[in-house]
Amino acid sequence: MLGTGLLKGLGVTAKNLVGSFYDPKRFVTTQYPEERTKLPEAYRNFPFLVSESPEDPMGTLRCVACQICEKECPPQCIYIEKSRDKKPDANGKMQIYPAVFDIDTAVCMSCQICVEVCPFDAIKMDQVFEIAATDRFTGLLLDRQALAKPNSYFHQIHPTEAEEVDGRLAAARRAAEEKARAAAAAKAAAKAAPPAQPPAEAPKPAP
Amino acid sequence: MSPLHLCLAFSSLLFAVGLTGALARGNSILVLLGLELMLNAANLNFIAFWRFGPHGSPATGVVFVLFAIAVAAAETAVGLALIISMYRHQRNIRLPEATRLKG
Amino acid sequence: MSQAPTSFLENAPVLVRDWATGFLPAPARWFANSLIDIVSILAVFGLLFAFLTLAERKILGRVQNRPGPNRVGWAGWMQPFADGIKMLTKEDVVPIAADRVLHFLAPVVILAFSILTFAVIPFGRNLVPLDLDAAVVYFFAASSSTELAVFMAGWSSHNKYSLFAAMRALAQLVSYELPLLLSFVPVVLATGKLSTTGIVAAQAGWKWGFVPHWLVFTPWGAAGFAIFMVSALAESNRSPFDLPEAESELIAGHLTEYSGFKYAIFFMAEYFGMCALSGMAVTLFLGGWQAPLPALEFIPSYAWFAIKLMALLFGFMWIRATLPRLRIDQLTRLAWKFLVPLALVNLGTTAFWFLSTDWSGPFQAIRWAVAVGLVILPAILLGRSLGSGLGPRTYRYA
Amino acid sequence: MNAALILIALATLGTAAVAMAGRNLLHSVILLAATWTGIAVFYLWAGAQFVAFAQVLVYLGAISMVVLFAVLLTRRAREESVAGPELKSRTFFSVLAGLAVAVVLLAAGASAPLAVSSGPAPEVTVRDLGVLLMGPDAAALLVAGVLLTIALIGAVVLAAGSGPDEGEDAP
Amino acid sequence: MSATDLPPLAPSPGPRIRAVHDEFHGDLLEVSMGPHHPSTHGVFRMNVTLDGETVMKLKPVFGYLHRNHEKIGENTSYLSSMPYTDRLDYLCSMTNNWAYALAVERLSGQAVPERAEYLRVILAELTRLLNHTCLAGFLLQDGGASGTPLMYAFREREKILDLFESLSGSRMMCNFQRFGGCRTDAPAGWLDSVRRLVDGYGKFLDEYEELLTGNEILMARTQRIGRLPAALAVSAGITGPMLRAAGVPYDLRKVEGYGFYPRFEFRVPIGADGDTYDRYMVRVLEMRESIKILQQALRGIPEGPVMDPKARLRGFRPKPGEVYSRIEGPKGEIGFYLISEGGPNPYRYRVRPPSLINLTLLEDLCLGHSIADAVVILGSIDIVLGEVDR
Repeated sequence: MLGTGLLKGLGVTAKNLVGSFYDPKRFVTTQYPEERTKLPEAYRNFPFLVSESPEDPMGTLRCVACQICEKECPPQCIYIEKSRDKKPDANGKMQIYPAVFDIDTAVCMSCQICVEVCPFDAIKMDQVFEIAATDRFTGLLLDRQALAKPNSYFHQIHPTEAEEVDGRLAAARRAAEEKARAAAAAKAAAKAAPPAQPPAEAPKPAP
Repeated sequence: MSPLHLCLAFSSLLFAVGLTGALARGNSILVLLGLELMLNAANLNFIAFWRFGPHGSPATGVVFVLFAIAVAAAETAVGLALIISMYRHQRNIRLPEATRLKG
Repeated sequence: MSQAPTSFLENAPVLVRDWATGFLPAPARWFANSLIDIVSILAVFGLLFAFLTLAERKILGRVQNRPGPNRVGWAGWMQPFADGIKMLTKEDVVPIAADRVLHFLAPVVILAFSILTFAVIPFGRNLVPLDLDAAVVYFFAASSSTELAVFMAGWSSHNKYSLFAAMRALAQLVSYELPLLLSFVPVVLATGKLSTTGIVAAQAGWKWGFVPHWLVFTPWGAAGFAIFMVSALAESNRSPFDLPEAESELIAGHLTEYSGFKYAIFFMAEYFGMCALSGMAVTLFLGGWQAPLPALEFIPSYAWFAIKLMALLFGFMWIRATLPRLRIDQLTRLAWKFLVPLALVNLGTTAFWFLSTDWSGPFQAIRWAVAVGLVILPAILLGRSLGSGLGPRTYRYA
Repeated sequence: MNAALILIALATLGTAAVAMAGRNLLHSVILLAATWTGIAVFYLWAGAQFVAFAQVLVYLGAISMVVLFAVLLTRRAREESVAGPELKSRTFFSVLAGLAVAVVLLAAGASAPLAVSSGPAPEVTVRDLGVLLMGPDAAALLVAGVLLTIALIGAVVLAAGSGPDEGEDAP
Repeated sequence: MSATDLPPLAPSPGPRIRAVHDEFHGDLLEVSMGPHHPSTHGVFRMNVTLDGETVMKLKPVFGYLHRNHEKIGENTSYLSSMPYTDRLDYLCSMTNNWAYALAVERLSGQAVPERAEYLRVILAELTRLLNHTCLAGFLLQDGGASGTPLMYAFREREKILDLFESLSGSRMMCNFQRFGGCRTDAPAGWLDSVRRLVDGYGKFLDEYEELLTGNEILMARTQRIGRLPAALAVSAGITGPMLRAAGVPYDLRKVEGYGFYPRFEFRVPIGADGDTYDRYMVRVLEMRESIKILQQALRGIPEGPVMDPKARLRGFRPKPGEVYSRIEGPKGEIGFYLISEGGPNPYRYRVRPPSLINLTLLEDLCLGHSIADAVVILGSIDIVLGEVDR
């Protein structure tokens, strides 16, 4: 009979209308600024630069300005200038550091490719999403000061990944130390026996 | 001047306006509307005489006007249907150009 | 008739008005009383309009599993006023090619006519603004004229979408005026009155002490009520008959080129029209301001009217929340091939009902059966022919 | 009393005259709607409530709608395409004829010895009208009903009728 | 030419209602619907010629969202194109990713671990659920329902998006598939939440169908509207649910058998009339089949790595050659055509977007129907302008 389908539909909407008052499954809205949903750990927004210590973020950036991320970034929103001098990194090794590291978050499309290609685990995805600004160039073009965030922050937002990264870095550091020790031993041996060997190259983890 | 005279003057003028419009305009819709105005003028008189004139049956004027309104509605419907079918045939609704009886 | 109204609440509005104007001389008092009536109707329904917009958004929200507006004021109660301020401060845009005079006049005309319709609705036992002998005719004369304003708005905007809306509005009005008028003819037949107070008075009293004599409790009354409500949906351009506005097709139809306060006026007129038609439905079929049970008569009559009105308005919103829109040809077909024949048959049913008033005993049951059959059978048959070729399908799988 | 009548008459005549003289057909129709409203107000003034409402219902609610529909359907023909000496002379003679008729009617009305009953408006309730229509005037009602039906059918046939080019329209 | 030579600025006369006079069709009205119109699903424009409300001519105009996707793809590395494919059909980034990853894997002859294949099937079917649910909501919105079906659809879509977010980090721009597997493994408990969602989805579909499928107004608005004959559909290259609604049993999951689809038991619903109602119903039935696939995949998913250990992200240079690979996206056949010259970038990068090719038949579907139907037909074609314009 004409109208039964309409009545059924009315029944469904009535069920939802009543249900919205007691059934949380039928009332799914989150009142955003007051209530917040928990962000999943994998959530990503824009990249940030990991620094080892919160006290001296600029001095302890993991980034060595290798410019891989700059090349791989699909919308090419990263701009890096290498430093002329070298500074010791966390392992005490002399490294080039980024004199300029800018990310235009107005262009960035949060694809995470910079993170994936970075051989030094120096760039990671942030979870801050309330970054509205009135001026694109002062508010959304982030320089390295704004980008640098300590490793502890990284632990806070992506605990599993940070754990894994720390483990990997520690292993690399141990390997480097052993290599350095071996190299030192070799150097000592070489000093004893004159034909000089070139110093061991910096350990480059496989890309 | 008595209200009845005023009413009569009113309806006469309305009739004249309708007549002028119906005669002067070539657009058949306006001609129809002019006719409609003339009919209204007549209705005005009915009501005026019902209100102010001496009457036998108290409701005759009103009933007459009611019938007139019904007939006017019918007339408009038919008239507009004619105009639309005329428009279909000759692509305009100017009466002076409706010179053929055949479609 | 029930006993004379004695409670203070029942008479309170009139008493207050008379107290306020009592010191005036007689002709001025009449004038002041009318003024107070008009102002109070405008104030009550103006506020009702404001909160109906809120209620509609809240109900739509709840149906759609969200809270609706809840930011301005406590739980969003100030939202209508925020909207009002927004509407008032917006720029009033008139398209350069628009017919300026008509573009300006359309909201004025639509608001004027939709307010006029309130004049004859009996809001309570003593609250009838204008007790006309031909009140129902007056009501429909005024309400049908609002469509003229919709046309003016659509045409004067000089926008193709608006023009479509104008055409649709005309087609819709011409189609639905007829079932709307035919659906209440049985009421007029039954009560012998065209005055709204008379129709309400004719529905007073209770059968067996608890079934009210409302017309909706007769087979033909129920059918008339259904036809009336469907036509009222169409007359007030509400979903699923909101073709002149048709957001997904015509952007906003005749309102496309309106902004700011003029837009708000159209909105107001739509809600006024909805309230007026619901009020008329309450008056014609739901016993007006009468209480449903004798024991509940202590509640003042205007409260009963308000409750019934709200129930019908809720129905309007519920339907809006559920149904998709019809197409214009389906809309007119529904009117001409379903509602009009049904209304005509309903006239016959009413005639039968009153021919068989004397039947008693088993004949009473037969009378009911015949009348119900006369209502339902044509509905099924006409519905089948209307929906021929449509229906659920079964699908095969590869 | 008379002042109100004169106001109503002026408004009605004014809108009617402008409507008849106007260039824009749509404006004419909407002005005529105002004219019809004015006439309804006149009926109210005269005390014929029911007729006034019927006037609004039929003229504003139905006739103006149908006319607007027709105007839109014949949209292309909106402009007066021929404007020349022929039209001018016709306008002149039409106005002349209208004036003549007005003068004759006014003179007749003014000179006629009319008995004016200055009492209140006769009471005609809806019930009286119904009784009249069902009793003495039943035949007229039937005839009007038949006329309306025939007119409706005729109008439908005319408007939906198949012209020579209709057949090719079907998709 | 100096500024003084310019003619004085006159107010524009505004849009004119242009009537086309035609000996046969009477007065026609040209309406330009879009690019800013509530129901063109983005920036799409239809130049419609109308006789009354009947569509006599309809010219789709697109390109308002053109982003040079294919040329960009030829100038960036293979990996860098992956996030761009998210933006093709932004409702179904998972299937877009898969189609592109499949193309590159075939080009370079890479293998994918079993768990990754299962994950891909799960994600693709979730995407299908998401897309079809949204489509049903949008279709009803175009048909004039005041948001209710759309809101219900979005309520369920939100749950799927939450899953995507917890897996890939982003709700819509997932960028999840990689050449040789998936980017990360599913986090702990993720598969269980998928299971819960899939188990509850049938109930949602039941309620949704109760609200709509039997609805007389929906039937009146969609049945016998926008009929697509099977022969026309095939010759125009229509794919996906639209083709199956026209009665052609063609589903790449069955025909091509890519991924692990041959391992799963599912049926392909076929429409009979090819009208709008069939297009709607075929999608609803497809969702029910998707639920079955999901249940099987969730039962069968093995442990293991999700990424081929030999796979390389950077410095990735496939051997010279060309490949066209396609999968059954929710909207139809989404294909990628790549030519490699052995460099880090493809020499030619071309997308076969189902939305665009399905959209080409819009005029044929709409002719003779009213403008209100045209909107609903457009909704039933299921386009995403990001994919149409690329």
